[in-house]
Amino acid sequence: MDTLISKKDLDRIIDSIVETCQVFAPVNQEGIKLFQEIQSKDQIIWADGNCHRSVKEIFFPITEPIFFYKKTRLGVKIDPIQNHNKKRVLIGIRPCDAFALYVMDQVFTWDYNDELYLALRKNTVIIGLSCVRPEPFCFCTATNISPFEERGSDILLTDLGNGMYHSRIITEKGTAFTERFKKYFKEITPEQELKKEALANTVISKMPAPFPIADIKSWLDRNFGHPIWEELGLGCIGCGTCTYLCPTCHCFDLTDENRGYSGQRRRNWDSCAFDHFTKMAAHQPRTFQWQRFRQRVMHKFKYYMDKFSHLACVGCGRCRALCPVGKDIYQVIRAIQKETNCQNQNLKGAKKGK
Amino acid sequence: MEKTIDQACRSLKDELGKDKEWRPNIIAFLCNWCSYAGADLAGTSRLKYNSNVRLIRVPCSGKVDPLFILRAFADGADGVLVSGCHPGDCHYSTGNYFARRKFALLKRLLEFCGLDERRIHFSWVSAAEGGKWSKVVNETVEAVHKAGPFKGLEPHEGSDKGDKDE
Amino acid sequence: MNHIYQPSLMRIESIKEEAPDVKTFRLVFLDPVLRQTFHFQAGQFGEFSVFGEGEATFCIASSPTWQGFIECSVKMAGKVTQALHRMDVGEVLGFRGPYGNHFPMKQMENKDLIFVAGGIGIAPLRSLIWNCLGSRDRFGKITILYGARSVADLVYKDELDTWEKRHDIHFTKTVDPGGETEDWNGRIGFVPLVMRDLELDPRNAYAIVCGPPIMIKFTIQGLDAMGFKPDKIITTLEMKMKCGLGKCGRCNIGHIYVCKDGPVFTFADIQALPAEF
Amino acid sequence: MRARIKVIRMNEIKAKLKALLKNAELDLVIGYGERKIPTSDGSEITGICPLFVTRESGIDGLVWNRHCVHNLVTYLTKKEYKDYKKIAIFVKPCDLKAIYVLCQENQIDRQRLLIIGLACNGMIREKMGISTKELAGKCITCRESSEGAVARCQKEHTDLMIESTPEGSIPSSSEKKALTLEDLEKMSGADRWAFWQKQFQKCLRCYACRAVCPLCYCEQCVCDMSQPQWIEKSPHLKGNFLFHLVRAFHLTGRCIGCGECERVCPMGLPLTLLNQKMIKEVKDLYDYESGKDPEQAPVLSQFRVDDDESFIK
Repeated sequence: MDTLISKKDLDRIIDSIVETCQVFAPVNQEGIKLFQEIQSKDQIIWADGNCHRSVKEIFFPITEPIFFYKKTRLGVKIDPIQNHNKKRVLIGIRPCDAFALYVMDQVFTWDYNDELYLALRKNTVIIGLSCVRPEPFCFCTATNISPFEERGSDILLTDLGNGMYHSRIITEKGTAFTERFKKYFKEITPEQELKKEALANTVISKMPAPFPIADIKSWLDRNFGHPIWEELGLGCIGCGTCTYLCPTCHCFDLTDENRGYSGQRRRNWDSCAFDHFTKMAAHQPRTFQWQRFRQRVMHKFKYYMDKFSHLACVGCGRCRALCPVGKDIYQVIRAIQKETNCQNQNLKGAKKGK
Repeated sequence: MEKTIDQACRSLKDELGKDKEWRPNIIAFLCNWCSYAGADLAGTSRLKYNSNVRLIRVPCSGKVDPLFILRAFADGADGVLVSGCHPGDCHYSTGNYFARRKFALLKRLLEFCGLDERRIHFSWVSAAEGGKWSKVVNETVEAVHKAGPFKGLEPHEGSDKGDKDE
Repeated sequence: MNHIYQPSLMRIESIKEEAPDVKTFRLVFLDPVLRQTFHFQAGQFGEFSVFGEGEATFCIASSPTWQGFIECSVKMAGKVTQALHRMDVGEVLGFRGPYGNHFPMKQMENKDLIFVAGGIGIAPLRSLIWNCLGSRDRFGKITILYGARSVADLVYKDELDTWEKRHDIHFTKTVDPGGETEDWNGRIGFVPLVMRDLELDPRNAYAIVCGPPIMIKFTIQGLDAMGFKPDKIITTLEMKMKCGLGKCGRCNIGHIYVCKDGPVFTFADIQALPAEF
Repeated sequence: MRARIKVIRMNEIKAKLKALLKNAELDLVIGYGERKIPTSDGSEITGICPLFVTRESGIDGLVWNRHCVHNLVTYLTKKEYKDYKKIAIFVKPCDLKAIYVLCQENQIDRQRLLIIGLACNGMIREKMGISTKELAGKCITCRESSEGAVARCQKEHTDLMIESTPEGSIPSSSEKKALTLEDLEKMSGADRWAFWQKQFQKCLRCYACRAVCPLCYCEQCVCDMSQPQWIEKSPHLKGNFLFHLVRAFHLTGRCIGCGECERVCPMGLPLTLLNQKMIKEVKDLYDYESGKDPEQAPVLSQFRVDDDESFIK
């Protein structure tokens, strides 16, 4: 059910919800665009381009205490953290980040429900903003989603350029939110609808072609030991930049911090690029950096597909832009695609030869 | 060693926490051969000096790693005093010379980060200078008292709801 | 807010010194309801928390048939294990679990069972052995081969004696060359070599192997040579774990998560995995 | 192999390297290579990244231009490159000083290296992967320091030398560095404390600064140790404060100001300020400059009886 909403009405909605619940939006913090809590609507930056850090940190924080404990003579007393039940609204999230949350939900609900993450997800309304002018390093269309992807957002706004936003409701949370502010959402005229579709097609047409995901996966299935991995991974210095900025990287570490007889257990982000990620007393399965580089590519384009039939890469381009030594997962997959093509030729050649 | 520093800060905080008015919580690293003996002499000759100091004995002032001092501040000390033998008296002959360079550079790094310079003190106290030791401790406590409680390293609100102490 | 990473509390009921660096802890849940409802299967593991030090992964070494407590045998290695070894009876530690899959008891019914263990690797097998001995008639011939670096390193010494005395178990114990004492009555030699002298009949048999990676490698080669089919050789794999339930992303070998799809694997599963462990 | 061929062009260097690779006098060449980055609107931008050449055919990929901002010396101490016997490496003057410190600390054997010096007068800054028009942050600070000394030491200690500076106009350093060392020193203690608290709270602990630093080569960093655990692993203020201060102190008297840590920080922390301050203090207190001469003893492993002790009671 599509509607139309003007920029002014949108600002009025934001002003009213800022009092009642936490509102997060892209904000400029010393030249870096980040998702922060806002107090007023003018803090929001509506301009194009994604935030520097992905929105996952609002649901899966960089570091968070998961419980506190106190050691007494009688034993140990655990006092849990408060419930994450504050109502929150997230505005201006890009479709790739929103879809990344949809992808990460799969692992956080695999057999065991991670209440820490899911409680925050349940209490947050996500109002996505589709990308009319993608950034140079974006490649979401290559990972089979689009700058107008709907999955992951509760409501998807599209800036039609004339101060009006096309708004599409995607989930019940979206309907509830639109219901609450019924008077601001106007009826949509068919030619506005067409305008949005035309805008979407023009933007998507210019974007990179999709990866042949099935071919890539079947190549990855068979080529864990392929020598190309050492070449592709050479030069990676093992910092955590790509994993910490990635919207779908969900690995974490649990550590205790003790002060005398009390303390807390914390959950922090962790990265497969680090050496101590898999280092055990007995042995270290991934000794060289290119093996860890391979793990990241394999996890996103094969293992996640095996377990949850979703790519764990949404093509946001952050890791391409900020890698200190210019590693680029998009070019890695295109290189593998070239490998699959020449392997297909060999197969075809073999067939002909028989 | 890091558990010793944590325990020292802890026990001092518990003991000082009892009376209402805040008193500075100081950790002192003393070299075993001169300063520790000097402090011992101060004790045996019944010299009165401020009691809110916890001493940690180290083999030599050269052994005091900047990490010990940073750890002390992180664990809640309001001030740190490091004391060793006078240059030339070192039991290991050159320990305090190397230490002197480390402390000079560490003091400037911490000041550059904005740590109040009244919180960190260095001194040479020989085994015979019981009087000087009590004077040094009183001066240190006085300076740290002026600098006030060290609230610097409480984790900020954003990432966690503060350290839940007892 | 309670969540899946919050451990339940257990009290140490007894500590048994098994070897110079191995202790067995018997733990009882503080929560009486849990004491009744908790059940697990042989081969599953748990995440044991020493508050202030961290969490570590150990298999549950007691048999599922023993009620009211669980046991785990811990070798002193890192931060958490050393803290555990400093604890004494009555102290409280945390437990999350049981996690992972378990030994395939159904397929092993009325089959011959061959247990090959090395060092602390006997802990998961001990749970399975006592579980099988609990209903001995469901299984065929049981052979146990257990080796360790030296006599002092042998774990569960008294239980080894009871197994030796039982006439329905073919029990062989060995120590590495140089690890024997004067009154040592067992074999001397590495486990994979001693195994060759036992007449192991691969037909209608399962071999369960557990121990240091080097021992597993050569033992499986030996079993292969004796004609054991890859799907009849069962072993456990060990990777670094933090959450123990498939979320923290570090214990994967290829697309297999050792904490969810393991730790018990057949040699056939392992052959399908990339050579990354 | 110590041929002191001085002033030659890039293509002559390439021919020389090909010859050396052919008769196995060289196992690896670490230089700068160009890569075509496909962007979302179908066009391509050229990006520079470290290039590792083991075969002759790869030599043509080597380039030297305004975007070669990386310090390649960081690879010399990494596990993956330790077993190459003979390595040729392209170094700018700021990178070259890192090799001296590594030689001082016996981390690399000078005989294993064929050092190819590059005369540099300023690299271009990259923002979110896209080149801007301004001078890179580290080049602003380098320009202020004595340029003469840099050029002089380059002439003496390199094996081969490309005298020609990269083509293209020298990028303007219009955008003065947002915050210089002097600004911070003028601030009061409390303001500085507030400033650094705000900066350290932004840190993610992605360890890019440590991974890219040529002088951070410890097998296991003190920040990764759990027995004893000196520094909290969590990226809250206390953990970040300890991490950055321990790193700053471990670089005291060693850091050569190559500015890589600030370039790679995804959160834009002004990390070089800490190191620039310590470079200044070490110069002022002990008249010592790191990375000037491979044979001199490191500043903290020597002392003088008349060192300053005015601050000691």
